[in-house]
Amino acid sequence: MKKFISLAMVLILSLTIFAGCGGGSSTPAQSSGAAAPAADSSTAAGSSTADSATAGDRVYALVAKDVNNPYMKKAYEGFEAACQELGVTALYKGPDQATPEKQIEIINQLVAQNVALIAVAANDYDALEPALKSAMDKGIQVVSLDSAVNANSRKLHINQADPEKIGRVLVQAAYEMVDGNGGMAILSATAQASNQNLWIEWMQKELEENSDKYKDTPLVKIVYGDDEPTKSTNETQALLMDENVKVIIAPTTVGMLAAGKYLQDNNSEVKLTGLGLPSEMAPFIEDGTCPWMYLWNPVDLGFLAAYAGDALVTAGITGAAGDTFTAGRMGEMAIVDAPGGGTEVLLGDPFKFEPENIAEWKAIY
Amino acid sequence: MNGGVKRIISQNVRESCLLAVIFVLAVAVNIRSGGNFLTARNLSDMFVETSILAILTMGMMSVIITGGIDLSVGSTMALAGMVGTSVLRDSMNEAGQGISPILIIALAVGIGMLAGLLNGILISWFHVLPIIATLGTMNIYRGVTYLVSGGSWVLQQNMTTSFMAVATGKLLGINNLIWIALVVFAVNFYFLGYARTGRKIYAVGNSLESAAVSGINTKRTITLTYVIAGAMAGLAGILYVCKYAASQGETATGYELNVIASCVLGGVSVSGGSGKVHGAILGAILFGMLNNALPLLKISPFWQEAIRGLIILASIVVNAIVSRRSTRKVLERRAIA
Amino acid sequence: MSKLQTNVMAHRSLQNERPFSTKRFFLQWEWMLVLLFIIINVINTFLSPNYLVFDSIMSAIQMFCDKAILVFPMMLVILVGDIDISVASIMALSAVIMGVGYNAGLPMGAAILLALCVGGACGFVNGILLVKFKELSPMIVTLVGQIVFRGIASIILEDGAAGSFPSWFQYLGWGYVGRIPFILIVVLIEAVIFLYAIHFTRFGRNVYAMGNNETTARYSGIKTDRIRLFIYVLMGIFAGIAAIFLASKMGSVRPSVAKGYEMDVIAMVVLGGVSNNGGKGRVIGVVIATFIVGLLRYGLGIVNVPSQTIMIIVGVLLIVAVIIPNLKSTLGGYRWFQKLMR
Amino acid sequence: MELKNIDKIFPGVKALDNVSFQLAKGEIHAIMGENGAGKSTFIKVITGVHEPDAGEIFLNGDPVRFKTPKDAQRHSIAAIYQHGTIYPQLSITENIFIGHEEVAGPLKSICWNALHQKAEGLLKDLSCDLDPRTLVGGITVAEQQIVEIAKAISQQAKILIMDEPTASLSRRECEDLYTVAEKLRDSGVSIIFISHRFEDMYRLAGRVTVLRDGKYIGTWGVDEISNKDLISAMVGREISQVYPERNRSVGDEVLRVESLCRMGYYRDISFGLKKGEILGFSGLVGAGRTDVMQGIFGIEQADSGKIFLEEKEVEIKRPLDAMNLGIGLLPEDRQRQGLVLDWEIYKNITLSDLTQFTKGNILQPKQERKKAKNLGEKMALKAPTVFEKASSLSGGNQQKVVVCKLLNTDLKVLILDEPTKGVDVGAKSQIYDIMDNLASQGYGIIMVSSDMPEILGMCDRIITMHEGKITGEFSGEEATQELLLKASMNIEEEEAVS
Repeated sequence: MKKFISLAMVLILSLTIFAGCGGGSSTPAQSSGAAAPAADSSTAAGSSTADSATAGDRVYALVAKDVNNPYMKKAYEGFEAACQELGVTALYKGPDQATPEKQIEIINQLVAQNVALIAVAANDYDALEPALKSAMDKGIQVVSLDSAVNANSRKLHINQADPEKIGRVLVQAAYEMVDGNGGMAILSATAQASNQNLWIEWMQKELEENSDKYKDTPLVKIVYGDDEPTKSTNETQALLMDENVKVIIAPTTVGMLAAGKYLQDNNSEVKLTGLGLPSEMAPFIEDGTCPWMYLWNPVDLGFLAAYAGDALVTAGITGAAGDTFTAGRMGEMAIVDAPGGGTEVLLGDPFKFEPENIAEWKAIY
Repeated sequence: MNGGVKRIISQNVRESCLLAVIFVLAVAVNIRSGGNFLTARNLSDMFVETSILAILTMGMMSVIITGGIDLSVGSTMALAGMVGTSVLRDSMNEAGQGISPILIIALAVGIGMLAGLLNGILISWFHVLPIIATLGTMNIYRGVTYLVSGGSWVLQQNMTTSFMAVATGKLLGINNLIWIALVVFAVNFYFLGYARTGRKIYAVGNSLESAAVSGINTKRTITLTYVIAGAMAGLAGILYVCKYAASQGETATGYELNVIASCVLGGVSVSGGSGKVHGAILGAILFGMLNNALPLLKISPFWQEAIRGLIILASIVVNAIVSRRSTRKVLERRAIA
Repeated sequence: MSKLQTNVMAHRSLQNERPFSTKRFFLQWEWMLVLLFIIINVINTFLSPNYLVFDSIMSAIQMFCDKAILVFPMMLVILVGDIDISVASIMALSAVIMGVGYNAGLPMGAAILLALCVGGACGFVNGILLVKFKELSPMIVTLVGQIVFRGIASIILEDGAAGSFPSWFQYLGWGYVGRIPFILIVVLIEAVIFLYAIHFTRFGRNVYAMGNNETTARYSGIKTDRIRLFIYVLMGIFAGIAAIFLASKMGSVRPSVAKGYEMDVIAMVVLGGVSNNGGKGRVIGVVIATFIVGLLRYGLGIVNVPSQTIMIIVGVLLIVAVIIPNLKSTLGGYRWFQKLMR
Repeated sequence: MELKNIDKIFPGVKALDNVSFQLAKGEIHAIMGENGAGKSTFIKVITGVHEPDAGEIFLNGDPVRFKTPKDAQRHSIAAIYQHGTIYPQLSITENIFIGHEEVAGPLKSICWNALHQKAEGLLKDLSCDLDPRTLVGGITVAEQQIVEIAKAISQQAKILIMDEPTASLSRRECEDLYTVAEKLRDSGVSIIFISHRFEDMYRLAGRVTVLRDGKYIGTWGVDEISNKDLISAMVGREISQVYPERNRSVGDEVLRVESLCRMGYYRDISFGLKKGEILGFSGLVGAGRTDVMQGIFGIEQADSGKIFLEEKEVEIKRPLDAMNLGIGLLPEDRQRQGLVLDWEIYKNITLSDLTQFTKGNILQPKQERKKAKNLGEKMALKAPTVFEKASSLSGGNQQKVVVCKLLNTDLKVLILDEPTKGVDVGAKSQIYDIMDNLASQGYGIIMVSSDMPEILGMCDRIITMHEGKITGEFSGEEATQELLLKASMNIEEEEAVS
């Protein structure tokens, strides 16, 4: 009896495991075309092990906030492209949910694989510190991109855009959209998201510093949609109940999408701006729900991260302010001191997407 | 006539109370929110939001009546939604034309039923405890969803306008989702209240042995409930992604808890055997109302979760006390007899 | 059949000793787990050269040990036939309160104590509700707990984080004794204590009795209410302990920590052969299962299996683990199965 | 209908041993036999709950196989089970019609109003005026029994099986049942009627078949066979021999209960129990005897009343208190309340008090087994080792295990609730001997039983209860079946007791 049982157990287990490994490489098969990046990543994943095993070939890993975040996938496209130019293996990892705990586990696994570079988009500003520190002790270079980790736990932060610029420019945009008359509201992601909170700080600063300019466009309310469609929609709804709210600033792709959809469905007068993926937001920009919005190019962000990391690994820079390196097609980049402490590279100014240019961009990302 | 009303109330004490609570709450919220709650716009918004939850509740309640529980509905929703929309996306041509929404919805429901069937088989044939079985499938379905999605989202521009019209369109000035929810409610009301099979579900929930002895195929009945729950999850899932015009891997994560909560609010006894369809729907409405009202009342987002939890707690404790009262009454009656 | 025979050849004198039977000894769920454990390690080593490295294994163990702390009290809860899905939220709450307390100037020791108390209190709330309202199912009560406790945590800390703990505190989560992670030692000690309590004391026996048949337990004069309450409080306290180690692992705490832990923990316990109907299972099995799940996750991660696939594998593993013991009762009726058994 | 040499084997017991049986159209056929004679199993075979391991069933000449109850129902066989198959949270109407509700309209929807009326009608025939909308969970056991009967009738079966239908019915209710049964018989329905009560049989049955220990003993026309022969056929020997001689010396009072009340269950229960005395509690099922015992034992605490143990007033909140005071209860349902079925014998025995086996908190299994062995052998427990699982034992031996479990603690008062229920005759007399034995050792013993002969045979004193009240007390000598029956029925309605 039990003999049979254990036999069954063995069979099923080994099945599941190989199904698992298969699952990785079978991903492209299942998501034909639609998810090219996924395909690349997982094949890369497949091969990378072999490489890091046989040749002492370097592996550069990108740790996403969570593995299903298309924005992150875009970043990885760039990252991967850069790695190909550099002739190293790219590796895309990420937890199934966007929690720091799971990221810690993944970082740990990467350390065990002794990759050369870890580029991480953190789910928590501080929580990754011990893990990343131990990684750096093992001689692994660590850079953060998109949303930073604190200064002690990184060599360098790849800053998609100066948070100050983002904060101020968003508020100014909102101001123009209501021609200086009508309340603003902010629909953010989770209350814990470090970069969102930083931007919001700058928005508030902007408002305070020229309070006379913004006297008719007060900041009515900040709400959190937890990057979750339902909650974001509910919160948007609640915001619209307040007549003063004339424009919504959503510095998060998910929130912006939800808000846009809601405004569109109720063809509301309220305007929307913020940070969104062109591919997602195109319909709303085209029909004027969102006159214009900002974002940097996540592909470039990933690309830069890879080169910056490579510079740390090979070119022997230490990531101190003043160091420079060449990032392929993007040319010479300089490392500067980051406001929050530590050092960073700036990708550039946030890019403005408007009806004129959205058509071309929505195809790209 | 008046007598009739009395009888109805006397036989639906809990439901009537629930209704009263809802009304009182509505008025209170309306006042506190400066008349923002009881506006046509907000109410319609609220009911649209709630309709999806209500559909799921209808499915979940029959599972709970048999004394089971289904933690996998959230994942099932995501899976059905993702598969449905992926098919839609791949079927789209340049002109933005694709498979008719009806087919897509049917597909999603089918997938939901399959998922439910697996749960049912595990539970009734392999004697796995519902909570464990569905806990496992919860992971599995979610994982499959991710694999199907290949990590990318299906977005508005990947959906046909006719498909999105399902969630936005109106009939007689009332949103389609609400209509669908109403239909589901009606069907379920008939099924659990007036169809033999439906009553068998109650019988099984009351006493498995008795049901078996009186010739009810308990295994099949139990499996059926999970299939129903799955089907509802499939339907809800596709409507969900249709409503938000975005289908992702993490769609409806943790939604199952809301569903269970609204069942409990609706007085569906988790120990199985009892629970009224109209009660459950009221429960869903109450829960939807909370979700809608708390932001309206400008309650700090950080307080909302706790408040929601406390209200559920209160309701189940009150339920327990009420039912104790009634049993006590019975005993008194016996003592006199 | 066999049972019938034993009855037929029954005789008056009762044997109170029986010879050691290797057969009986090896026909145990635990051996299958051991087997499973070996298989997994073999496969992992064979898949990745980076797997079988002492230090990396140790650091992997360090990663899932904060869950391992919860496994044993959860085993007790499941043994009496209940379930507690609020542990993760209890962790969050006690972690948050600890952090806030420390930042408010409490000495670290006091803050830690506070965390334990909070955990115990939460557990007490669950327990007392279940004891006072027997008609409520553990599932629902702890579900509410799950919502409320985390809710309170987010009320306290809102969008902030608490932390910047003293440097020695980090040792709990990251420190090594020699080349062994400190936390592993803690878990092993805990395991020994529970082994003793569950298998060798009156308390343990009573718990098994409750899990098998609570009515009989009551008729046999066991204070079932008291035991249940105690178990939930214990669960809470250990959630507090886990919270401490998690906090030290993450260096800072937020209301959102430890989301989804409860499911992993339950999975480990059930895989360990603790019957989900209560009253069956052994500590040793749970220990092995914990390491199986942990190392499986780690091994698959290290060969870069996408995390969604890992989800599926763990899910399947969980269900398979529960099905197999039931196989006999399920398929016993079918001829082909009976043939297989012979 | 005809059954030929049916066998049914359960793990450990051969419940039916080549039983044959014929049932003519439109006859009422009584089946009699002691507890555990296999009557219920026999019924379950006919109704398809159990599949026979051997033998065949014929309906109107042609063979049939009942795999599930549904099959039996298709051949319009309906049954009232001894332990009712009720759905507490459903209305009376539903309980009656579940599975075969009338459906109408294109939707095949159940028309409740019609059903409620039909239910009302059925209940009327049984002269019971309950609102069919009330939940069955909230009516008394007797009323539930009536619902059961109504249910069986409603199925319009060709063959109707009644397993102990009168067990908890008052005289008048019985009369109604008789008339209904006769009506059915005259309309051509065949009825299998199982009962302990002789007058049921004489009143209704045409023929009677006797089972003993799962074996077929014989079938007689009711008028052919005398009461005495029937009993000996059932018991297998002269009834008087079954019980040990009563030559015990009764000591002074050990337990006294004063006006114990629990609302809805029992009212002002007062009685005393002496050392070395066996006190019988007789009455109909659901008369509240078990509830009283549970009240004394602290399972469900009484609302009011006093309990004295050896003249000292004591408070019993939970079973543990009772056991510490030296009161032990052998529960009515040994499988649900007495045993942990998949535990070894010795664990079951020692569960009642583990303190004596702990050394500094650590259990000493060796000592446990030793004690188990001793107790077990005293009780003549039939099992090879103390490691056997309780579930693998026969009813009698399981009961013995529970008794051992009681004796594992040192007691003054033993409460035995239906100690011989579902126990084969051999074990029965052993249990009687054990009881006698214990009594002579000075234990005070309370015996609750629905089996009149055994009460009469065993007890020094007999108390009868009806609907939660004590309705009579008799000394062992003066008591007779007649007296007890009268007392157990409502005393008020003193009509002809044939």
